[in-house]
Amino acid sequence: MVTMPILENRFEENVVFSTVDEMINWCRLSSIWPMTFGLACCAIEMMAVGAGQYDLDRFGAGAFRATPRQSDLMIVAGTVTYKMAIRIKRLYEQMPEPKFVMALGVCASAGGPYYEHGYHVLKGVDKIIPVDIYVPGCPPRPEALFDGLLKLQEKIRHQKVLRRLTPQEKSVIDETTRKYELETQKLTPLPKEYQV
Amino acid sequence: MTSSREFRSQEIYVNMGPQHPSTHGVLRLMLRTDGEIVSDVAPMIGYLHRCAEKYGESGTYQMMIPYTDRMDYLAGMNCNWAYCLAVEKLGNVVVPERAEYIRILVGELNRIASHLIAFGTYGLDLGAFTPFFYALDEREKILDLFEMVCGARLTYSYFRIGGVAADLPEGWVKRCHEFIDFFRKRIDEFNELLTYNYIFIRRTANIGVIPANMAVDYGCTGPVLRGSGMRRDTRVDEPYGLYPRLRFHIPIGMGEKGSVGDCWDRYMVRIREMEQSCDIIKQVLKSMPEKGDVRAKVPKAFKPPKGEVYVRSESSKGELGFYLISDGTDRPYRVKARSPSLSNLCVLPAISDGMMIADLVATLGSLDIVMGEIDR
Amino acid sequence: MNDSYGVRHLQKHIWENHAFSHIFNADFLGFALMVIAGVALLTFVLVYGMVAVWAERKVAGHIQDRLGPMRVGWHGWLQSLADGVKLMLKEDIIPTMADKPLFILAPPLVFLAAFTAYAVLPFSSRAQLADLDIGVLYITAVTSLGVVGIIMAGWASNSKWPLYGAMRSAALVVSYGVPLGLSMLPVLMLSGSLSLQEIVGNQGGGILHWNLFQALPFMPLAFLVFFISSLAETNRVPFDIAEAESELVGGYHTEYSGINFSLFFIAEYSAMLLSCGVAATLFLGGYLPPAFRTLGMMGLPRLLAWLALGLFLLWRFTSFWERRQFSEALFFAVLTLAGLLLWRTFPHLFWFLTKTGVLFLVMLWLRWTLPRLRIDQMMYMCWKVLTPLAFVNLLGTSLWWMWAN
Amino acid sequence: MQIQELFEALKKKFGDQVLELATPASGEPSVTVSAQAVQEVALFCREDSSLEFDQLMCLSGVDYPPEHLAVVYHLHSSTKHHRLVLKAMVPRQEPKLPTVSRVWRTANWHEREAYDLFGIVFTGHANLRRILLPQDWVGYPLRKDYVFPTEYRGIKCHD
Repeated sequence: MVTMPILENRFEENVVFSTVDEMINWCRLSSIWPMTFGLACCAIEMMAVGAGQYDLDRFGAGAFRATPRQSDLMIVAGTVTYKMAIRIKRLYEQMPEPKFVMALGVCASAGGPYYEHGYHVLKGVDKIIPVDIYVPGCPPRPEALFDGLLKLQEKIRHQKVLRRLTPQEKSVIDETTRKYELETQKLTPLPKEYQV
Repeated sequence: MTSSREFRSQEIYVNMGPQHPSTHGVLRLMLRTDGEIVSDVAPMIGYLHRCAEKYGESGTYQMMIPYTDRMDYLAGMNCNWAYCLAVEKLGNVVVPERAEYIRILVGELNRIASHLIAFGTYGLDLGAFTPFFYALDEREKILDLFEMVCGARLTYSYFRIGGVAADLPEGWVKRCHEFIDFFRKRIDEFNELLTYNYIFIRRTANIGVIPANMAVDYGCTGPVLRGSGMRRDTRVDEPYGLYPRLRFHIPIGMGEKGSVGDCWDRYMVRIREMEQSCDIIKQVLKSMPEKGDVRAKVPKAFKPPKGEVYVRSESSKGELGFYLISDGTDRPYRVKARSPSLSNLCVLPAISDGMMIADLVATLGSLDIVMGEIDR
Repeated sequence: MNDSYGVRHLQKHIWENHAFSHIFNADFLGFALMVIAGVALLTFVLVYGMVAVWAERKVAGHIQDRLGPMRVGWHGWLQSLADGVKLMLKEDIIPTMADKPLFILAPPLVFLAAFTAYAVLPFSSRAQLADLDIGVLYITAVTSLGVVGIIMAGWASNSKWPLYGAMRSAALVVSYGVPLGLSMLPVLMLSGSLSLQEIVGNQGGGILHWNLFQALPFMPLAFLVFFISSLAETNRVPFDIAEAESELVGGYHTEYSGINFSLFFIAEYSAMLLSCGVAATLFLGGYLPPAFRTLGMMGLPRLLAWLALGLFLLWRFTSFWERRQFSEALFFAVLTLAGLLLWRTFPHLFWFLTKTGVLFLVMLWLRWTLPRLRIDQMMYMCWKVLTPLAFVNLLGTSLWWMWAN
Repeated sequence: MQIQELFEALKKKFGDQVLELATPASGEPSVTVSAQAVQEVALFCREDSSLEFDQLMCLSGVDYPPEHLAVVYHLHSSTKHHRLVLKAMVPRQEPKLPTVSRVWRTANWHEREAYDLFGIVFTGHANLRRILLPQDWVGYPLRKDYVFPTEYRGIKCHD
């Protein structure tokens, strides 16, 4: 994360910094703004979650932002195709840190029902961007999305913002970053003659 | 005198989508704009191409049904129905009477659910947020009814070749009655909130006019064609199921607030269709046999004779057709879905010349497209 | 030589006759007091902005048959705090191709334009940072600076949607400034002053003396024009085309993230409160109570007795306490007590905030009910409906004034 | 009009270009026409006062390996209420036939789709590019001998 380069992960574990971290994490988990970004069937369930019966806003996560610059959570709701994958990668890169990704439904998690013969379907969005939470279902029920959101909140609650990371945590983060940076290099841009 | 050419400012290309709040999914529109005026629109589709036709050829006839759900994910029942109709015609399967009635029930309920989404998101496109929430509240009640019959909220797979998966559960008919009675009054509330709002009328009347002959030429069907004043409905023109037994009215656009075929007409056709669907459901609930088979006996390895068939049905978006070729085995040789949204969308470049960006959004919303169905 | 002398002379002239000159000429204590007051005002605006965002979300929720924020504190009342801290700690992205200085400068400018105008807003007869003789002019001048910031934001983002948003906003604010100014003129005519204190002072004596109810039917019309125009000035529905989400993604702040975006956010809400406050000051009697000789004169014991009676009736005839949790009851109690305290100690502030709040709620109500207008329709409305109406209104008011005097 | 009458009407007008009337065991009968004559036949079907096929309901490509690709047109007349299935076979090596997108505008996107998924080239089409798949996609996926890609622009397609 690069939000606070001077302060981030530089402090010893003690009462003061644990408390500060706890407060920061509490603010972050209480206000997860998702991006208005629907791909397929799951997007309709996402809309249903936003609406009155389920009301995502209760968790402070109802402020759907249309632009990636202002959102914290990217809910990949639906099947990711190769044509779309490049755009998703770019959208992810446009989001500011700290950012989280939820793969909603089996299509986004692993290709789902389109795994076998889906020549144009990406077999899981985690091939191009790191995913924090996988929500199973085709499409997942709204309750499942809530469960995913609560799990994500739990994940944020235990993050270390100012405190120093242990070597294991550091290595996990480094490895993920390296993996997806490599993937980025591999993604070749669309040939010039096909660009509109 | 200076010609208007000298005043022309620089035209810019704007990329609208695939991630844009008002493109209803992953549609991408390339706009050439001169200030606020749109001079050219090029829709680009395929961001949700999920190879459904390949799946049709790769599995047995039954295995395609779940994939039809995911084509038009707002009206899964209607897609199931269209596919099953095609297979049944190919294999000469006769569907029991009660099953036909149940099919009409769930099909019409799903039409209402789909139109509710169209209504709600149209409000969002025009900047009114609250209708969306009201519409989705009502839709949840329909989804509850669907959950009772098949356990799913969105992708039902309730239809089987030769009938439906299961009979209606106990108490379903009563709840359906209650919902319909409640919903009829609710439509009036929707009208008060959005339909007859002055700003709404100003934003939709005389915008995006599709003349009737153009609509036919571009293959528009469903509410888009009816909004242009053509009284076309596959349920009446080429009746399937038990529709001939039912009495209902086909609403068309009449140019009440502007000219025939504008956004308001298309929108209003959907609102009136919801009322008609309510009437149909009431009739069906009244005349449906109490008991009976809901599924014809169809072998597991269903092998229709060689041949091919194109069957169309009226989905909530328009004419949904399935072209099936059988080579005598238990797998279809070719499955082609003719999706109404594809044809409805392809009219957009023709009518959007000289519009403002806000009008383009309004027009796109009034076409009510579903990307899952366009890209398949 | 001659030239530079002239300039220096001019500077000296401005220095001596400047509206703020008494601040700079005053002793250091006075200056420090001014700074403290400014900081207090800033705090007030920020806190108010948070409360307003929370209120917006709750009101929206309840209008839409849902609850709104519920989990962060009681009924989500800490929601805005969480949002604010989160936005502050988020990465602040400046696009590579953006015009960096303008991009960074724009959000503070927009916020400043909304905030600076508070200097002359009379919260009470004494709680006012500076009682300028040209208060109304000052407000109109300063708030219209905001559009510069918006254009800067749209241009500097070097992206097409923000540019559209900025251009729309510019067209909007420039046009609607005309009916806004014209609808203020009748008030000035009745008060005979540009000072906001004097305008309020002229409305004393109860609800019937408010400007809104003078010169019927002209003043209500002026209020209507003013309110509609101020909706447009603050980019609220049905005039929110500058950030129309379904058309322009996010409008001029599409490319902004983190704290810069939150500045835009706060600026929007403080501009809203400002225009509500100005409307209350100009038309609704400002900080003056609606009636003098009723509740205001009631003694504290009698007041408490009435309150106790009311609570008893609530408890007796409704299931108020059963339905509510203890924390909710506490919240209501604290709110009531705070309101009471405010009323008893600073009645002016209480009435000012109440009137402003009611107008603010109307703005929210409109936002969650109406669709959005198109830009040409808004231009039509501005130039062909509101501006002529304001002119006719001005004429009518002046005729009325001549007849009355 | 019944299919037999339609077939005869077409036969009378176009002679050898109209090849056969196929009536399968189940489903609909279809009229096969030669690929080169598709455009004229389509125009005749649309314009002739006794036919008036104003709607092209569906246009689909079909693969018949090893030799043929077919294009199937489903026509419907909204005034006369009759329908017709036209078929045109093209060789798999050089799948070319004239476009009907000027006869019915709706054919525009359907033909692009057939080109995208089957590789059938519609000569005279104004904008024959891939519509569903990305422009740099290799192969025509709905052909029966299509080999799935292993990698697309650096993304592995299967684990």
